[in-house]
Amino acid sequence: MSPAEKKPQERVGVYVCHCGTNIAGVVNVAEVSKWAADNLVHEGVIVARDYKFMCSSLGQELIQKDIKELKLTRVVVAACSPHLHERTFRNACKGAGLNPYLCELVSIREQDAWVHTDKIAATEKAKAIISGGVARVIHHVPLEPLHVPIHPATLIVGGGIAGIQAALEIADAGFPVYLVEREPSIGGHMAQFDKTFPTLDCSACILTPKMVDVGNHPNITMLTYSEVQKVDGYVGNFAVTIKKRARYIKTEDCTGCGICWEKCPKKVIDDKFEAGLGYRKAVYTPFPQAVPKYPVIDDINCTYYIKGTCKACEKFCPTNAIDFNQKDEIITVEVGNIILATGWDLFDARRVPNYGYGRLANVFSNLEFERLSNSAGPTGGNIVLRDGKTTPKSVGIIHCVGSRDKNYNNYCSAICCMQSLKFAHLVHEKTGATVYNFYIDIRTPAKAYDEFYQRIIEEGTLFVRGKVAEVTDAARNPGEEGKLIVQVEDTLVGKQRRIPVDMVILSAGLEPRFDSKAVAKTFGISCSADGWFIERHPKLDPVATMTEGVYIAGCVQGPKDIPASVVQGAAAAARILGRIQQKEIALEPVRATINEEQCSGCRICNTLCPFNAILFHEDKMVSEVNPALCQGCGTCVAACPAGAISGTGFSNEQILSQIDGLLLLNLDKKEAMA
Amino acid sequence: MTDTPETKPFEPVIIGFTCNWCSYRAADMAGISRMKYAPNVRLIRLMCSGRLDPTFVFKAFAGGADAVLVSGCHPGDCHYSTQNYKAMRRFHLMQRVLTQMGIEPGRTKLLWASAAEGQIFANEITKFVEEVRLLGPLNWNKSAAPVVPVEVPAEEVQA
Amino acid sequence: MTEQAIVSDPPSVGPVKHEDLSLLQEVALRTPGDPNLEMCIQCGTCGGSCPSASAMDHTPRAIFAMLRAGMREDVMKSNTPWMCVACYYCTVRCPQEIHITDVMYTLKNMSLEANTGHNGTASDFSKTFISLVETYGRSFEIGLAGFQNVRHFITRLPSITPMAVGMLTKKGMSLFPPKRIKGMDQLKKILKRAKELEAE
Amino acid sequence: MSDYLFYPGCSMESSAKAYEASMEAVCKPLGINLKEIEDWNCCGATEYLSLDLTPAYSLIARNLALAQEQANGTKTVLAACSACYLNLSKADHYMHEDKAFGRKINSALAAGGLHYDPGQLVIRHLLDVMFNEVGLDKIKEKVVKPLTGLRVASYIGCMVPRPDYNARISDTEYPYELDDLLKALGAEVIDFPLKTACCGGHMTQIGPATAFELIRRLISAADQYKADALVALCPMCQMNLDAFQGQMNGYFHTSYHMPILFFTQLMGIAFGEKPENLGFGSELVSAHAAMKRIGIQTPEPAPAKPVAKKPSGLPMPPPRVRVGQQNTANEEASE
Repeated sequence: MSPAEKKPQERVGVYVCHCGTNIAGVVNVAEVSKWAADNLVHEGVIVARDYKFMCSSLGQELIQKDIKELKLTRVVVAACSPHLHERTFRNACKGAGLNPYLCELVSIREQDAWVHTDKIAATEKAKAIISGGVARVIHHVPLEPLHVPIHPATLIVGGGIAGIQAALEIADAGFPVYLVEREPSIGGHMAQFDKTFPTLDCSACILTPKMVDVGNHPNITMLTYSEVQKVDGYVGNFAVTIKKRARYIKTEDCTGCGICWEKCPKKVIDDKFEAGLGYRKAVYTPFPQAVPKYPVIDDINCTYYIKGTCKACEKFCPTNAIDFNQKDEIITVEVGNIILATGWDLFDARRVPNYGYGRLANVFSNLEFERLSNSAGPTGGNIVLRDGKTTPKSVGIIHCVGSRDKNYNNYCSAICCMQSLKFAHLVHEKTGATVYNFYIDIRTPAKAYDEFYQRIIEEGTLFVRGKVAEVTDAARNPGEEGKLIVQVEDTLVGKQRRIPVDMVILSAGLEPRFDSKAVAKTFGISCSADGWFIERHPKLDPVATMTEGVYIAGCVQGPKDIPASVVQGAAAAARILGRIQQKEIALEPVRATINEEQCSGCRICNTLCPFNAILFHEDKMVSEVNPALCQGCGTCVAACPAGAISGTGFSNEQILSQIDGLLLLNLDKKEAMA
Repeated sequence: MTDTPETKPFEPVIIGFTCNWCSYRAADMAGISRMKYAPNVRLIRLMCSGRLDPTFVFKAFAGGADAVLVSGCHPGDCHYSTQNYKAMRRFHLMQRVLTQMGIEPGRTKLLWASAAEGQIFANEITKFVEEVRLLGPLNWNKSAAPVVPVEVPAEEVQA
Repeated sequence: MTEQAIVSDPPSVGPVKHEDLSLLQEVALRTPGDPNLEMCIQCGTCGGSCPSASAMDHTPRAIFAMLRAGMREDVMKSNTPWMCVACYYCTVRCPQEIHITDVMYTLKNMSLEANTGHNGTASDFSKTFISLVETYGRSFEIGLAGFQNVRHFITRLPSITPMAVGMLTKKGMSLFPPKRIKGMDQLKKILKRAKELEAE
Repeated sequence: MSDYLFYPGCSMESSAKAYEASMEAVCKPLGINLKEIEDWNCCGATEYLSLDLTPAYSLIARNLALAQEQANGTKTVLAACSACYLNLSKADHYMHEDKAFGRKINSALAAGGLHYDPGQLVIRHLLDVMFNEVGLDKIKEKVVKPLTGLRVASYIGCMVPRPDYNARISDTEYPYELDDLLKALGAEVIDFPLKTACCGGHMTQIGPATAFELIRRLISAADQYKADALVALCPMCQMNLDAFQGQMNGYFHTSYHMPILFFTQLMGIAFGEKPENLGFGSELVSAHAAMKRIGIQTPEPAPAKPVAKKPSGLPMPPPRVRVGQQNTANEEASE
């Protein structure tokens, strides 16, 4: 059909945004809007304007004025990505009495001005995009958002500092919280640390009070030694299936007196909490201040589960709280929102062969050193070599191990510089040893961080700028015999140096949890190539995700230190509290609907739907979509052989005419050529 | 470029379908990071690549597009759990039909890009445009008869 | 659209107009594959790893900084590439995946073209080696060592004599050059053409 | 019986005859059938690359092209010399990765009526084949005289584990292949910290001081660990550590005596071969004592009698050096 014959039935307004020079710098906006006004008349365009900042209140008023005065029935805004400002302009239309869903926002910034340099080509593309938007908007229909109630409870996954902070914020506001933790106790990595930079206050001293608060809080249900298995539903109404692993302890009877782990004859190397430096029993709490106080029996190492005899713990338990027959328990909880604070794993320094970790006894990882230096740790806080007695006279601390390295992880782990400076201080303070810090760049961007750096320099730490090439025990001269030699180019001198030390500490980087991709899938959020979870907006919305009702906090979003994790925990909580207060939430009315008349009852769609939202009426022999369950992916729409299913907001008419619109320009060209 | 009209290389017009969750955001990411790519692709946002009805593709070709790009989340990452697999199956089926209709397989491309992969999205588009440029304009009359799919040597695409 | 060119075509050792390139780009373009040279973050992993760093007047890292700074003459005079033993430690350890050893080869090529007259010992060894290969198609260790030592380490001759003798008696190495390979003409043709291509 | 296209490399014909002999001796029983590439030429070692990249790569590529021609069925090119192995895989790698470069090299080959399709051949080192194709089990089967009591340092050197374009070796710095193989022969293998360190390469000819230091590091480390012998898999490494050990000792006033053997020689012994057939006695630092410890009688090499050697008197054509560079050697040679 040639455009001329078509009879415009809608009154469309087109608004082209300059976005300062962001768009106008590349796209000739004036030309574009003029073109729209002249060439899209057949589609019903009666006005086209360009303006510096459409999203500004003045820009919005401009649109609203036209809606009122020119009786616009459709609005097309050509500006940034709909993911940024769709809501803004829809509300503007609403304000002027036009149904918000009769407004279409097309992106000529992210997908045009910002990615092209050829101005003519970019301007042509903008025209095409707009003509596509216009062609599409005509087929929009007035819609009302779906309103669903929000369940007041919140699920928080991960009992580290970020999760703890979020839990307390929400619980204190009077709303129920389920806190799920994989380990037997909450506390996370922070519970393992010795001192915290830059203030050097003891990690446990500031963390344990919070852990106790969580333990005692009436609004918090702790589900430790548990993991989330399945998440159903959608924002406001999630149904979460959780597996509570058997503790083999009757928590209602257990007093946490500790006799069981005193009496337990089975020693196990504790490679979790003590990072492999210390031992625990087969029945244990990870650390004295554990919350909850109840121990767990580790059924892989427990003699009873291996040999079928022992039961020492049971014999001595004063309250008969041991129950060897306990089974894993599957429970389901209803929540309205979810916070993921599952934290990080430590980079395995064995992967850097030239640093000899795992091969050379006195090369330690940062987590090992935290335990070594921790007064509650295996050495009672004495910094000694692997032999358990010798105090090192010289220590080398290597920054950026596995970080900022294309062979391992590209990113900067953010905490290593400050952590390494902290280590330097602790070694100085406790052993008086000579300390070398080997760094590429020192990064101390936060409050009081650089002052800390200054302090460490003042304490006499020797800084060598250079990424260490290798740590070896191959001595080249008597001076090196029996030492670890750190070989490095001192880049500020421009010469290779070999520095003999007694102990090497590797500041290994932070990595996403080994199962982060699986977790992301379980909760339906996206995960970067590295494995960090992706926030809705890197700057403006760092704790929300693309999935409504699922939030992220702490290192799960990317490497960060304790203050930053606490901030995110609190921020996520605040976002959710705001939601809960609303009692209900408006959902995009993007849903599929089935026209009973046309449905042949073939049931193809039933199996296609991932949310089982399509039910089949045996009586009428037709399928029906449950709008509450439907997420609007549209797969069924595309699949229906009878064309009986239509997807609101993404109907065939809308898309087909958008295609026409996008191609209009070259149709003209082709005609011109012909 | 200082091309006079006649020496100006053929600029293909490509319609691209993206899903709302991964590939459209990849395009946004490319924009936010100011990555440059060929301006020949015009995107249409669907909620999911699973929404892609083959008719859309036929329509695009009929409407004068020289090629069609279909993109979505990586297999396994679909926001709607598995719908992109369905898209994948449909795509290959569709490609066969198109070949019979006389449209080279090289004119359709399936691209997985996560929300973080702006760079990949940009590079792939530029590559695709080059490939289509080599195929030349889609000419219905000429290519009415079924054509044998022509493999374009990788290096020539590079050049 | 120049962006495309960059995106779609990785740099290669094709005929390129070097005059309009920065020193860094020139080196990168003359190295097969993409050496990622521009990615250097000056961390010093290379200099730290290099077994012959002590013999170099600049560490590889410093050389890369000088390339950036466009200090062509100093780089061409430097003995750094000539001290490279091609152990590839730097290459596999480099956090930016720079093909350092390959870059060193390129630098040697360039410094010979620049003909600064420096690093004679090293380059002469390579030249002798190759002149033999270009004559016989195979290398000839004894003759090679003989040449090199006479030319540069006359004083060393007495000290190496026992070894040389050992080479002949025990290893049964021959004083006589290897037999020419059959396809010598073919090889010569190939190398001739290759040199023309190099010159382009 | 599995066939391999074999690229011997120049040293195999001169300095590393022991390697060649022992290699042949062990390959047969293990069913490795070596088909020497007809009319192969030198790979240029590290030298040609230093002078002229394009001719250097063309020189290497000629061998690949010949191998491809003579392949009939076999795809794998086997090299025993690390430098040759690396050069062959390097050329293949870059011709494949950098298409324009590949075309360039091929247009050079075309001048000799040759052509190579990058990626057509699989280039592997002898150790890789022994470990991953033959396998330790099969090797263990063949062991009749375990090397029990022999304490060895396994030394892989640089060019096999690095850059390892096709990731065939377990690690770039601490690979376990050679250790495990020697253990399979019954030898006691020390955890040699410098197993992939550098032997000095061509430095012996360019910067002797540097070379001696590198050699000293290796020898002294092996000595610290009380190794009876150091086991190598590359003619260049063996040559540097063996032939230059004496000079190194002279240079540092040390008295190390560390025999340097090829791993194939020890395999041969373990397989019950006669030491004579395995090139024993050709080493400059005698392995006699070391092997005696496990009851193996190897020919005690006769002490070298110092005969002054007149290199300029050698029957050799004047080396032709690229135009523009005058060459002192010409005169010397022509005299």
